[in-house]
Amino acid sequence: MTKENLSKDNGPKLDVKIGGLRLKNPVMLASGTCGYGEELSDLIDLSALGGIVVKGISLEARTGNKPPRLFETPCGLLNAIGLENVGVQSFLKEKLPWLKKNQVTTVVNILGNSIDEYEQMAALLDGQSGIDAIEVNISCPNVKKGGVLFGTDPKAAFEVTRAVKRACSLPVIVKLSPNVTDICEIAIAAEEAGADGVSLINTLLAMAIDIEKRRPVLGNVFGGLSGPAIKPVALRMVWQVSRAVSIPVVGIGGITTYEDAIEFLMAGASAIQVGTATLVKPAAGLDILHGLVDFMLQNNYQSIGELKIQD
Amino acid sequence: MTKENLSKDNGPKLDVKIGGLRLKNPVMLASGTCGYGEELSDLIDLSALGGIVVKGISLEARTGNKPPRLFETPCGLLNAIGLENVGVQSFLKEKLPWLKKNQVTTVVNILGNSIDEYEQMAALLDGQSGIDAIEVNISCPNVKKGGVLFGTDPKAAFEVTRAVKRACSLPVIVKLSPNVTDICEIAIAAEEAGADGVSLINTLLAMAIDIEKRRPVLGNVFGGLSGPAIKPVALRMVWQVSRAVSIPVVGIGGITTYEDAIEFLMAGASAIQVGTATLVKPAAGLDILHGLVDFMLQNNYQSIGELKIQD
Amino acid sequence: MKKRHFDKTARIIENLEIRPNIFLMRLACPDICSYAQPGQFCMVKSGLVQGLDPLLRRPLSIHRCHRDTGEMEFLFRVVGRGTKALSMQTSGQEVELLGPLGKGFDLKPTQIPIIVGGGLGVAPLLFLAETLSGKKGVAILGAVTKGELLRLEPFKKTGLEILVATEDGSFGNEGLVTSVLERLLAKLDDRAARDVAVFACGPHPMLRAVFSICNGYGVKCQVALETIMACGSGLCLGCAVRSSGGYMHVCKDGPCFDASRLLWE
Amino acid sequence: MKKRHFDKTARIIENLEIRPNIFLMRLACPDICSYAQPGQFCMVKSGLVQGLDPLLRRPLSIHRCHRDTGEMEFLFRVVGRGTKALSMQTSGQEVELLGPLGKGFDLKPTQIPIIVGGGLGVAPLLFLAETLSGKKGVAILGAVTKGELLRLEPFKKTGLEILVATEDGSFGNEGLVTSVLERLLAKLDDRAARDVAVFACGPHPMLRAVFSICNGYGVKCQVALETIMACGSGLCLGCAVRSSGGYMHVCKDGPCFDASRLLWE
Ligand SMILES: Cc1cc2nc3c(=O)[nH]c(=O)nc-3n(C[C@H](O)[C@H](O)[C@H](O)COP(=O)(O)OP(=O)(O)OC[C@H]3O[C@@H](n4cnc5c(N)ncnc54)[C@H](O)[C@@H]3O)c2cc1C
Ligand SMILES: Cc1cc2nc3c(=O)[nH]c(=O)nc-3n(C[C@H](O)[C@H](O)[C@H](O)COP(=O)(O)OP(=O)(O)OC[C@H]3O[C@@H](n4cnc5c(N)ncnc54)[C@H](O)[C@@H]3O)c2cc1C
Ligand SMILES: Cc1cc2nc3c(=O)[nH]c(=O)nc-3n(C[C@H](O)[C@H](O)[C@H](O)COP(=O)(O)O)c2cc1C
Ligand SMILES: Cc1cc2nc3c(=O)[nH]c(=O)nc-3n(C[C@H](O)[C@H](O)[C@H](O)COP(=O)(O)O)c2cc1C
Ligand code: FES
Ligand code: FES
Repeated sequence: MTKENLSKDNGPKLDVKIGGLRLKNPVMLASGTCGYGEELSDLIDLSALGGIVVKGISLEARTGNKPPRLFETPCGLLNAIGLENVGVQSFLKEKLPWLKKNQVTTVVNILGNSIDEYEQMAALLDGQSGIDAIEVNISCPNVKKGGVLFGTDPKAAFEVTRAVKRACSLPVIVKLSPNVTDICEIAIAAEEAGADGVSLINTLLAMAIDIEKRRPVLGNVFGGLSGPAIKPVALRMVWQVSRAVSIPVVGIGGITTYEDAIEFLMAGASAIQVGTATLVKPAAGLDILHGLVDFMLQNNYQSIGELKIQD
Repeated sequence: MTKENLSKDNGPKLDVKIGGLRLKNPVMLASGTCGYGEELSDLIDLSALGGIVVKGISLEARTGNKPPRLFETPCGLLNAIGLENVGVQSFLKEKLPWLKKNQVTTVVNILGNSIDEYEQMAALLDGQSGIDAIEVNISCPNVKKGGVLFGTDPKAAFEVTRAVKRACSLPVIVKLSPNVTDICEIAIAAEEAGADGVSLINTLLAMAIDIEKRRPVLGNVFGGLSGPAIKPVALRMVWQVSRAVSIPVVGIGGITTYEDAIEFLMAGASAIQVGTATLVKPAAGLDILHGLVDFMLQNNYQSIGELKIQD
Repeated sequence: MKKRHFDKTARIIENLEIRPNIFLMRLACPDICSYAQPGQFCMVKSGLVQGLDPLLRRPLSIHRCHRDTGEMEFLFRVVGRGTKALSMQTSGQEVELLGPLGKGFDLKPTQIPIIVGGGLGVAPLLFLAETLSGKKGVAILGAVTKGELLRLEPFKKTGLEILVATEDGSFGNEGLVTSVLERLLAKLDDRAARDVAVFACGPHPMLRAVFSICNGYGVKCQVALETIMACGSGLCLGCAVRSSGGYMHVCKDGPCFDASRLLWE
Repeated sequence: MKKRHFDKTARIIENLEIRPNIFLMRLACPDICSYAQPGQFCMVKSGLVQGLDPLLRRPLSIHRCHRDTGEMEFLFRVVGRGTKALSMQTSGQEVELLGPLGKGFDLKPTQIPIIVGGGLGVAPLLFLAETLSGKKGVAILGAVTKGELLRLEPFKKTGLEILVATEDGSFGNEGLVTSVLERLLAKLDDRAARDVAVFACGPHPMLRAVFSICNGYGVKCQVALETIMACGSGLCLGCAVRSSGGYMHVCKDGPCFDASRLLWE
């Protein structure tokens, strides 16, 4: 049944727009939890999803942090991958062609340590066929500013966003860090700099200690917390940001079931991303999509936008 | 066995000092999760604990938020009690005598909407026999400053702390909000204003939505997230703050097992508070204390301070 | 009797699915049993739960209390993960129980009890009925349809007069328990009305209707309420309901309330 | 054969506690079984888990694969909440399985296999031994004491020569599997050394010792590694180990590695 519901004629309208980015439905996979897509192709049809956000890419390949990089916490996952990635050139040569051939709506997550690096990345990705949008990960240290994260300073967030926008004609989504006093302030800065949308949240800065070994569990000491544990915090931020900006908001954080996804869409998100849940169950995104459609049918919602709670 | 281990002569030394506050051991119960003590007396001997922090008290009684006030999230509890409390006068008359009679080390958690209110509270509590310390909850809106929380602004945190310190001679612990970009900055402000210690974390601002009713679950829309879900974030903050200030740090946030408590003590906390875990299991604090003692015996730790990881 | 409560691990004697998704769990817990009063509840956690989700214990009314054997019963519906885990348990396994908690029904002024239970609302009422057993009184039990009626047989054994209402008329009176109650109260004269005490448990709209009927006839009415709870024992102040005197806490001031003290928005 | 993997719900046929805290679980999963290679693993979640804690599936090696019946076996030790939940399951219940995952042992150049399993390290090695069954080769199995030796009988049936080492000498050779291996390799001439291939699984210090011995004798050595995993399928990049060519990922590039490519700090 759900297969049919997904077709255009009967059933609710699922498509959403984030600036110039058109998604056939609001369910995407989050950066860092779906590889470069191909890894999942054995189990799910990625082209049925709204899109995928590939693992964060930098100008040069990065080797990542020293292990251990993972630790499970109550209903959460702590990771310190350290942004290991193949670098933009390998991505374009080795990963993008597969995504294009398989008609996967592809958002490229980019990261850098200076405004200049972000700008170069954007320029390199611009005009590449097969790339539908850029997601700018601003939870990175600004090496020129003593390592303060771009995502914790509205001015830095503004500047990165503007640089990326100027360097390319792709739709640009700015991905916000939750480790701030006032996330709306950062979202507004991104909006003012011309972002087509904001996505949130990235992981919460966290840690764990191995009491037998008497040292932090992660090789990197600190890591990012994701998964169901953080969902209530993510939802609150999506609620706040949706009311603070007028560009579309993409909700991320602990989304595991279709009910979770609906909470984010009701809070004001135009689309959502599934992260950790895909690590646990590769088909999580598709299950969420099917559950969403069934819910909309049962409750007579005609389009995604209608889900939003108006206050 | 564990009963004996708690005795002074054999076994490790468990006592800790937070400024002038002496605790016989580092395990306390957190404010808002152990009532005014008496509610637990049927099940556990409170005087065996390091101490308890009573439900936050204001100058006048408060009725609290409209229900629903609670919601369970994955490994977490969302609450919006709204600081319901009997007010300082009733506390002194009706609650304190029981605590005193039962030799419970008592920390009074205070809250206010202006520096003036905090100051008055501190003056009223000063010199009352049976009160061992004050914990200043600064996760409250400063009504004179447009409702910005004291705990998110280092200057406001400094001023509240100084006012409370000046108004009383009791040891003062400042309880920090985790909803900030840089918690160390706030901790340092409290230290500079003369705090005897800082305790952290209070709850993470969060929410949940009832998708059938199409509205936030909590009557207050937003609530505070506590429980195991937030432990990795709390531990990270305790680690950071312990390295940023030289006054004692009290670790709070999701502590459920003795292993959790040891993680916080290793991260640098001098003492810990058990919150949500007591709601689930009234004896959680005592179980943690016993587990801690056994661990110290097995691993040859002589005192609480030795647990701390030196980097 | 002095009020006391316990935190105990209890062994399950039997856990039966008596209707689809409705379980009757019998277990041994002499301590709690010997202090329990009708209308009180326990905070319950399944021993099958290995991790920390579900985190909180779940409130369940004490359905029955065999003081001689120290056995207790719970009657519960599978709603979510907490009750699901309880439903998966079998005899010999353990549950954690905190109880008995809260204020039960006030039985002091009870001359002629009228018990009104809608659906699963019978959960706390069988213990009450068995305690009142021997008194002249009535129990009105309701369900959507005959097949969903719960615990008719044990109620019959209490000696109370049993009236049944089913919404589809498949058994007893057609309609709601409130209609049966209304007809019953309508027959009372003023003096009898003073001697009658209604005890009700069920969905909130039913309780509101029961109270409004009782109020109309000047009959005393107690209701057993449900709210979301964290501690069940007065620590968190999370289970607030509005009363004429400000917020009350269901786990401490209730779950059984004099209905006239509550605000029925 | 084309590499494929599946996400399946499988029914448990039998779950036996063969030693204290060590379980042998047999289940039906023809799809995974027909593609599995020795050394591969599955990400496993117990059907008993109702909530979201534990959150992740747990990696378990494929212990045995009966391709004719579509039945697979896992051999696991109860370590924490994930394996605890698996241990509580009984026949007829379900588990979720993602697999077969990773790169198994490379069997191409195998002339004379020497299998070295320490403790629970035998988990992936029985499948290997049964696949190599018929070849001339050796399996060295070790444990602390006789009572903790695992799976001796099925190893015997493979036709490989079986050598046993127990640390307390209660059975077979006294000492570690590495001593037995060392004595075995010492007897080889250079030509034989080229034909031998060692396959090892066990605690990390044991693997390091095995590699260093093999290295000394110029013998090829493959090891099956363990790291914490989240996805088990190359999505998260969390399972990194250091190799001479930078980080490799245990779930994708392994778990079976040519030991000479790893950095053995
Ligand atoms: C005093 C009291 C007595 C009760 N007695 C019974 C009984 O005898 N039999 C029975 O079947 N049910 C009873 N309930 C309701 C029962 O507690 C809930 O159905 C149960 O908590 C649902 O938990 P869950 O994990 O299965 O569902 P989930 O949906 O997973 O629960 C999520 C959260 O909501 C809470 N919750 C959900 N529904 C309710 C509810 N109706 N009342 C209170 N909390 C809820 C849970 O405690 C939990 O925190 C009683 C409730 C109260 C307050
Ligand atoms: C490729 C591979 C194959 C394995 N095969 C087997 C096997 O056949 N039999 C067996 O008994 N064990 C095997 N293990 C180890 C097994 O996965 C762990 O013992 C198990 O994950 C512990 O989970 P838990 O929930 O019981 O413990 P917990 O302590 O609750 O686990 C906490 C976290 O640590 C991880 N973890 C803890 N110990 C290990 C470990 N040694 N390896 C990997 N992750 C760990 C868990 O995945 C989890 O995220 C294998 C591991 C890997 C990587
Ligand atoms: C293993 C892992 C790797 C991640 N890598 C990236 C990344 O490269 N870039 C990025 O912007 N976010 C990254 N994230 C964050 C996720 O995209 C997502 O924002 C976060 O995990 C919260 O969503 P979740 O709770 O659904 O996982 C990563 C998360 C995980 C768990
Ligand atoms: C129901 C509830 C009420 C609380 N009330 C207060 C309060 O009055 N004052 C305060 O400073 N903190 C209050 N807190 C926060 C706790 O003291 C503690 O900081 C927080 O819950 C994190 O610890 P935990 O995860 O162990 O619960 C409350 C927490 C809960 C769950
Ligand atoms: S449930 Fe905690 S006070 Fe009632
Ligand atoms: S466990 Fe995720 S990549 Fe290996």
